[in-house]
Amino acid sequence: MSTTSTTEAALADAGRRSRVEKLARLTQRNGALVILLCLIVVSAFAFPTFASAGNLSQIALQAAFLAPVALGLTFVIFTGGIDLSVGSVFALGGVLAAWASQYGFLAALLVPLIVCTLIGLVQGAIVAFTSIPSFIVTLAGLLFARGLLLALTEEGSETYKVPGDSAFLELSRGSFLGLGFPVWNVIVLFAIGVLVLHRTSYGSTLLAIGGQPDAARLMGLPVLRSTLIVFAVSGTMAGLAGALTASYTASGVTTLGVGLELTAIAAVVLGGTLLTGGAGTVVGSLVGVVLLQVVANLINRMGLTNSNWQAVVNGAVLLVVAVAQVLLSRVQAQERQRRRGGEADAPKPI
Amino acid sequence: MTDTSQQGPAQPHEEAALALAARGLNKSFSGVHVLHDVDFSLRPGTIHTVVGENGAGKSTLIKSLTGVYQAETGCIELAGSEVRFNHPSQAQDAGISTVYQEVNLVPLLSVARNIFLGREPRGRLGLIDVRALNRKAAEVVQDLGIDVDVTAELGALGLGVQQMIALARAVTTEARVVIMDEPTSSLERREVEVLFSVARRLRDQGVGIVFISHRLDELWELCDEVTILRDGRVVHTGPMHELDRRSLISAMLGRDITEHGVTSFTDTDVSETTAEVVLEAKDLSAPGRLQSVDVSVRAGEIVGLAGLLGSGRSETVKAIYGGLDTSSGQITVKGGPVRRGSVPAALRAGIALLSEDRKAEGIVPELSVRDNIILGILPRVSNAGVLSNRRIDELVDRWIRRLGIKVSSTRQLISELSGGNQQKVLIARWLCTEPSVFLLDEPTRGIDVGAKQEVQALIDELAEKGMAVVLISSETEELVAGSDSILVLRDGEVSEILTDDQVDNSRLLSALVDGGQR
Amino acid sequence: TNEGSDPEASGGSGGEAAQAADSAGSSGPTCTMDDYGVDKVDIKGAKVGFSQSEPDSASFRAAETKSLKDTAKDAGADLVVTNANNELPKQISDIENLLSQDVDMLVIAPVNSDGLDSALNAAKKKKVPVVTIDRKVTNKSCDDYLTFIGSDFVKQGERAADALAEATDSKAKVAVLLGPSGNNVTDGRQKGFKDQVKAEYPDIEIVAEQTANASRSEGQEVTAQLLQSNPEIDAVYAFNDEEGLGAMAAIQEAGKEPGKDVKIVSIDGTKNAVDAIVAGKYNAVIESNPRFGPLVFDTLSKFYSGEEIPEDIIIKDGEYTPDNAEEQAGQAF
Amino acid sequence: MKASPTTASVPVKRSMSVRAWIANYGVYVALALMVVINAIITPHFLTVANLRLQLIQTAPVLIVALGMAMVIGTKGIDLSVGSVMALSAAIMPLYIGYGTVPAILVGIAAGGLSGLMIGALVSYFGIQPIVATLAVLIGGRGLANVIGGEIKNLSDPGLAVLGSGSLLGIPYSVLSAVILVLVAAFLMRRTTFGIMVEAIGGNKKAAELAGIRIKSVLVSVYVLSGLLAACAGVLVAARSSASDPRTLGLLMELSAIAAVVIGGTSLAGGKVRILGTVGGALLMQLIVSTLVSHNIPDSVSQMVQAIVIVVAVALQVGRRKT
Ligand SMILES: Nc1ncnc2c1ncn2[C@@H]1O[C@H](COP(=O)(O)OP(=O)(O)OP(=O)(O)O)[C@@H](O)[C@H]1O
Ligand SMILES: Nc1ncnc2c1ncn2[C@@H]1O[C@H](COP(=O)(O)OP(=O)(O)OP(=O)(O)O)[C@@H](O)[C@H]1O
Ligand SMILES: [Mg+2]
Ligand SMILES: [Mg+2]
Repeated sequence: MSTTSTTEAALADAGRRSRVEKLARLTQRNGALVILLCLIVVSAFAFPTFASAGNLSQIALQAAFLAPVALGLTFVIFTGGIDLSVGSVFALGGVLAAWASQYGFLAALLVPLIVCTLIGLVQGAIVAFTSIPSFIVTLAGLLFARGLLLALTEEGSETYKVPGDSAFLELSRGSFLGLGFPVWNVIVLFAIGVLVLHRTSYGSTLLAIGGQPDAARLMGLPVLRSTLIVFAVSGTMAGLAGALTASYTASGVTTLGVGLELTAIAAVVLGGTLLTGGAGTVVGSLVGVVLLQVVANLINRMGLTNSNWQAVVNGAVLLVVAVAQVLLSRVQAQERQRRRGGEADAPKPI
Repeated sequence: MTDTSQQGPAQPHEEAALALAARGLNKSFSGVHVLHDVDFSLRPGTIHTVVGENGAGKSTLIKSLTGVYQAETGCIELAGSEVRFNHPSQAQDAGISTVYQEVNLVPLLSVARNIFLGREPRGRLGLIDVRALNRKAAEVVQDLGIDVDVTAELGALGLGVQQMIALARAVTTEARVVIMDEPTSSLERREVEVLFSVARRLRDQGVGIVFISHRLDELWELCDEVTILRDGRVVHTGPMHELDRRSLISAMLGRDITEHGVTSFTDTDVSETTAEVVLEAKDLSAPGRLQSVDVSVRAGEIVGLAGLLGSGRSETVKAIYGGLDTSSGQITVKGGPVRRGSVPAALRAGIALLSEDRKAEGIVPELSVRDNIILGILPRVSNAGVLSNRRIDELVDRWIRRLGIKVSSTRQLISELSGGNQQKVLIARWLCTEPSVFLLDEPTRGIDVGAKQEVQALIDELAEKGMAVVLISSETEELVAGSDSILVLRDGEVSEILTDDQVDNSRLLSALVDGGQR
Repeated sequence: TNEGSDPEASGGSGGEAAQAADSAGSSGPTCTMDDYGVDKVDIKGAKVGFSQSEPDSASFRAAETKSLKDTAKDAGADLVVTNANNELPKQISDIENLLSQDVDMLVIAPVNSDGLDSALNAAKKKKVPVVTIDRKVTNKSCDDYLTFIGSDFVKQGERAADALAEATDSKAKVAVLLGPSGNNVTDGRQKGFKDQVKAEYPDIEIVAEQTANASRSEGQEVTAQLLQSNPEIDAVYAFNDEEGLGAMAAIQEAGKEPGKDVKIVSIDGTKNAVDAIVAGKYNAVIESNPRFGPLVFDTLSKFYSGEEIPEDIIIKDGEYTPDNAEEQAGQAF
Repeated sequence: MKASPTTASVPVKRSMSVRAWIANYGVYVALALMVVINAIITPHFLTVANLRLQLIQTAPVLIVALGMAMVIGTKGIDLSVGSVMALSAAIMPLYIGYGTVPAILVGIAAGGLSGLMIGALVSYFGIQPIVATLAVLIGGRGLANVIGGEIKNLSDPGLAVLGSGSLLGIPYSVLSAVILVLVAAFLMRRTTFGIMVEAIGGNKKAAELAGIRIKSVLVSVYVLSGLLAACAGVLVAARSSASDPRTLGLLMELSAIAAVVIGGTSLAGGKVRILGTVGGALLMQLIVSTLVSHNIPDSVSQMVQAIVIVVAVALQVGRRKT
């Protein structure tokens, strides 16, 4: 029967997979990583101080504040949704943490997490139980969280300070085995993220919701619950990042996080996750975050202090990576097509 | 054949153990009453078919039973106790496993994930044991006789394979009730037989099975009981064997129809060698899919394409139509060359393609029936881009009347129509283009006998009027009855050509089998 | 980034005169090299880091950066500039970056009064003196940083209230256009204005307070709406010149005469606003002086020569009124 | 073939449910409600000058939203509009020396060019619209700042007329918005372009197989959106007689998307509602103006806007059907 012959042919061909395609595939699936590595190597040569431990740990630390936000957002995007509220929720988390730090370490950590999770939960509930697109719900969330923040701080004029002796400050400043706590936090969170995506049915449920929402429902998957959770987690992550920033800056700065959602989306996209949902990677988002930080670091080094040029460069980087990913996946598809039944060795889906 | 649902007589064990029962279901959509007081009883260990015209309400009944829709009135009993499902997952948890009419799986996930989504084997820490998952999936798939890499992305597989995967998902749930809504519509005979043996095995294990199909012959082969729906009402229910084909059809349609044999293709072989060659496709190749396929069709001729799943039939017609990237080949229509790989060029040359995948490649769900019909002839119903309502209405009315499409208004959304009527709208779309070559990929898939005969007669009529037709069908009878000659494809190559009196069922079957076995 | 223009801006009494510290403003405890615990460095040939807070597309920022660059050149110092693009975390990393490039002294235009603790700590560890300009941080002077050089925003607000009173004979119904929410310059200028009005001008009534995000078009839209719903408004106090100019356009659009029917007072000192005063469509601008360069380097050299440096050095802000606008227009930025 | 048609049992008349009615007309109901509420609680609301002002302030968002609606109709999204507004306003002053009309044309052409680039990226390279336009949102504003630099006063008399003049009492900006709405409605309702846009949004594959030139339609849609955004940019700049690349059009993408969605166009594509978009834009403007008129503090104002947006869209789309 033809099905057998198809697979046989595919198997036979697998050995002969062309080098071009192998490379294209590797690059496409890890496009951001490849670009990141190239960039690091080149700049290590171009700028002697770039590869210094100090600078690298600076980059790592900077990335550590954006990374949790991007992680939460990644999972929302898996479901085909989007969370525009993360920037405001991030700022709100910071303000709450700074305010609550007067009541001790636990309060400083828990208050922002709880409130931000609740905001995420409410958004998730609206997305799950109505058919309002998440774009609109979280756009409203963006406004609401910012308004709430202003209301809590007398129209933004009150900046809460973390007491100088608070253990909460250690959260961002302490380190273990030479790596700062925020970096450890990212490592742990992303490890959990990877496990959740690949090794729990929750992970595949999210992808199913993003890929084929009707099918997910008809397959009896817990669509509503998963949607709720994913937005709640995104809120938690943004709140956590905000709390970390409050610890780092020892205060609840009210103007933080404006436009952060766009940076986070850019990081997720750079990482190779489809904004349409249904497919993507967790690690890619981390790579995307680091890539953005490295680019910023380099721009500073090149003396391009005009922040307008920085914006132009950031936009261009985003486009270049997106185009590169598309072109490389085309090369790959062509190569695959050249062989009969090549579907068998298409990039392994989850 | 009376309008009674034979509740409760004779069968002694019925009361004790109905696997699934529904009483007095009513369901309507935005004012359209689709189910009227429908009663339905499924006994364990039987295969029960629900038949009816397109739009009779079969899928709606299924969805009302499984929690996709909530009926407005009526009750549902599962194994004797009343249940109410607000969500398909509740029905699934209660032991009802369903294969819906449209394949409802997740294309971007792997085959194995799709089969076990939501109930994956767990290992340590409650994490999914990926290896066990793939192994179990491979076993299930092999059991169903399909050979496919379970780690491959589902979306990369043909529709037929996907249908089998959906079946695999349904049978692995150890359900007490399995419901299959037109599971065979995209399957080959061989897969159909696998499916039947799976169904019989389940039945012997005491599972109650609901089976829906428009391929009527399958019903007598497989089913024990039948319920006939007409316009949302149950018009008959009883044992399958008590009905003959003719009475089943007339109960379904509410009128008698005369059948000329199995199909309504007339037997006038018009393949006069004198007629001009309208479509000539030479040496069509697409990397990995087609190798040097030649197709030539004369005016008034119907050329059939036969082959097993994935043999490249759909690819061949798509290549002719410009919808598939080809690496070589020449296409001419009435002697004029057609640019390869361009749908607009093909359309201009008078080629039309009715695609096999109605949902993904045919209908535009958000548009009205009217707009769907004129989609292929926009330049012709407009002046400098401005639509001419007069011309549109004229055309649309004509074709709706001509094909007997059931719509409440031409502005109704096409997604609100039943499958068969959607198919007719698409046929209308292509006939509007007044094609000289009509490529029909599974034109009768999923449409009821009445509509099927109409479509078949229509194809015949078109050919008689001089159209060149290429016909793909998984039903060999249809292919044999309809075609003047048949190209048998295997792995993207033409393996045999049957002409004139070679066109018969046994020749075709043996050609297919030879092809399959190499 | 939408708060771009935050203005701490500046102003103007520009020019050379502005370099002088407003002596009344210099106050509080003082600081010497020994108190601060740093070693002497020669400014000539020194590497000076400047962490700018906001994009240079705001006139104030451009003038500020330029002033520092020019003075550094004159003093023979090497100025390394970074721009935090209004993001606090970026400013922290900018500062750490500058420190890793071994700068000898730091000039910081803080994005925010709070939150620079870790960066200031790092500077302290490396014994790099920090001068903050245009916005005061809430940390400890002569410990976390050396001194603050800048304007007093509350004072600016008070002066604006005086100017408005002057223009309206102390009797007006005022619409207040605020800056971006959460910005401490907004708060200072709002507080100063309101307190002064409350204390001194019982006949000036604040009818509305709405944010216009330091943007001209938003200033126009908000004022246009306010004029419709509160036709009695006869004066506008704007957080910065852009908002004020927007208000001017809105007043014109509503068929009233700006500067006469509805008076306008704002803070900044940009050319456009000063020109409007000259044209009689605007009533007063309180300057927020951006020319920090001379004062910064002057302070640093005094510091290294062992002098005592006060905690706050308040730069002298000018004021443009119909009386002086024409002659002082050249000092606007 | 001739047999079956009349056996249809499907009732020919379908009564429209309340839910469906609200989904179709909800935005107008909400709009009417806002007007009534304002007439009662807001002093000086029902004056000609105030109503005229509402129209003037709505015009830019509405013009941008028209393009956005078409883009959303193809299942895309255009986040670049705010930056494109800034870009066109930044470029215009450079050419004002050649006269008002050439300067305006150049500014608008810049928008078209940006749309062309986005369209090409989306259709020929297959880049997701949200990614391509996000890049322009980020980079475009930077470029506008680089080109335009600090805010510039535009003292051109021609622009002044465009910005604050009127014809028969109707301000030019409102007039342009009305004309553009009519054109857009005509395009969507009465031309093949409209059907093609909706077909692409509804089922791209099917549209392609029906012979529709997907790529050129997509490019046209993004070019249109760019042109319309640039028009809005020119109008805003003309009204304030200034070109401020830093703040002009900031967050416009969000307002425009909100207007489109409140107007009943689904973000899932396949359906474009022009008149609804007008209603959505007016509703958004009325909300903001009400909040300003009543001197609501920023914090409350943002929260109220959030709630109103969700409620308005909820009215449109209703509960998830099960
Ligand atoms: N979601 C819906 N909204 C409105 N009308 C619907 C909807 N689903 C089905 N209908 C209508 O209900 C009727 C019954 O449809 P159903 O899908 O149950 O038919 P069917 O018997 O399964 O037909 P087929 O054999 O073509 O699959 C049709 O007239 C159809 O137009
Ligand atoms: N059993 C299978 N295993 C793997 N791939 C398959 C299988 N069946 C089909 N495919 C792939 O799916 C694609 C589409 O197949 P499809 O079934 O549409 O082909 P076809 O010859 O047109 O048959 P059909 O008559 O069912 O349309 C082909 O590229 C084929 O390689
Ligand atoms: Mg059906
Ligand atoms: Mg096929």
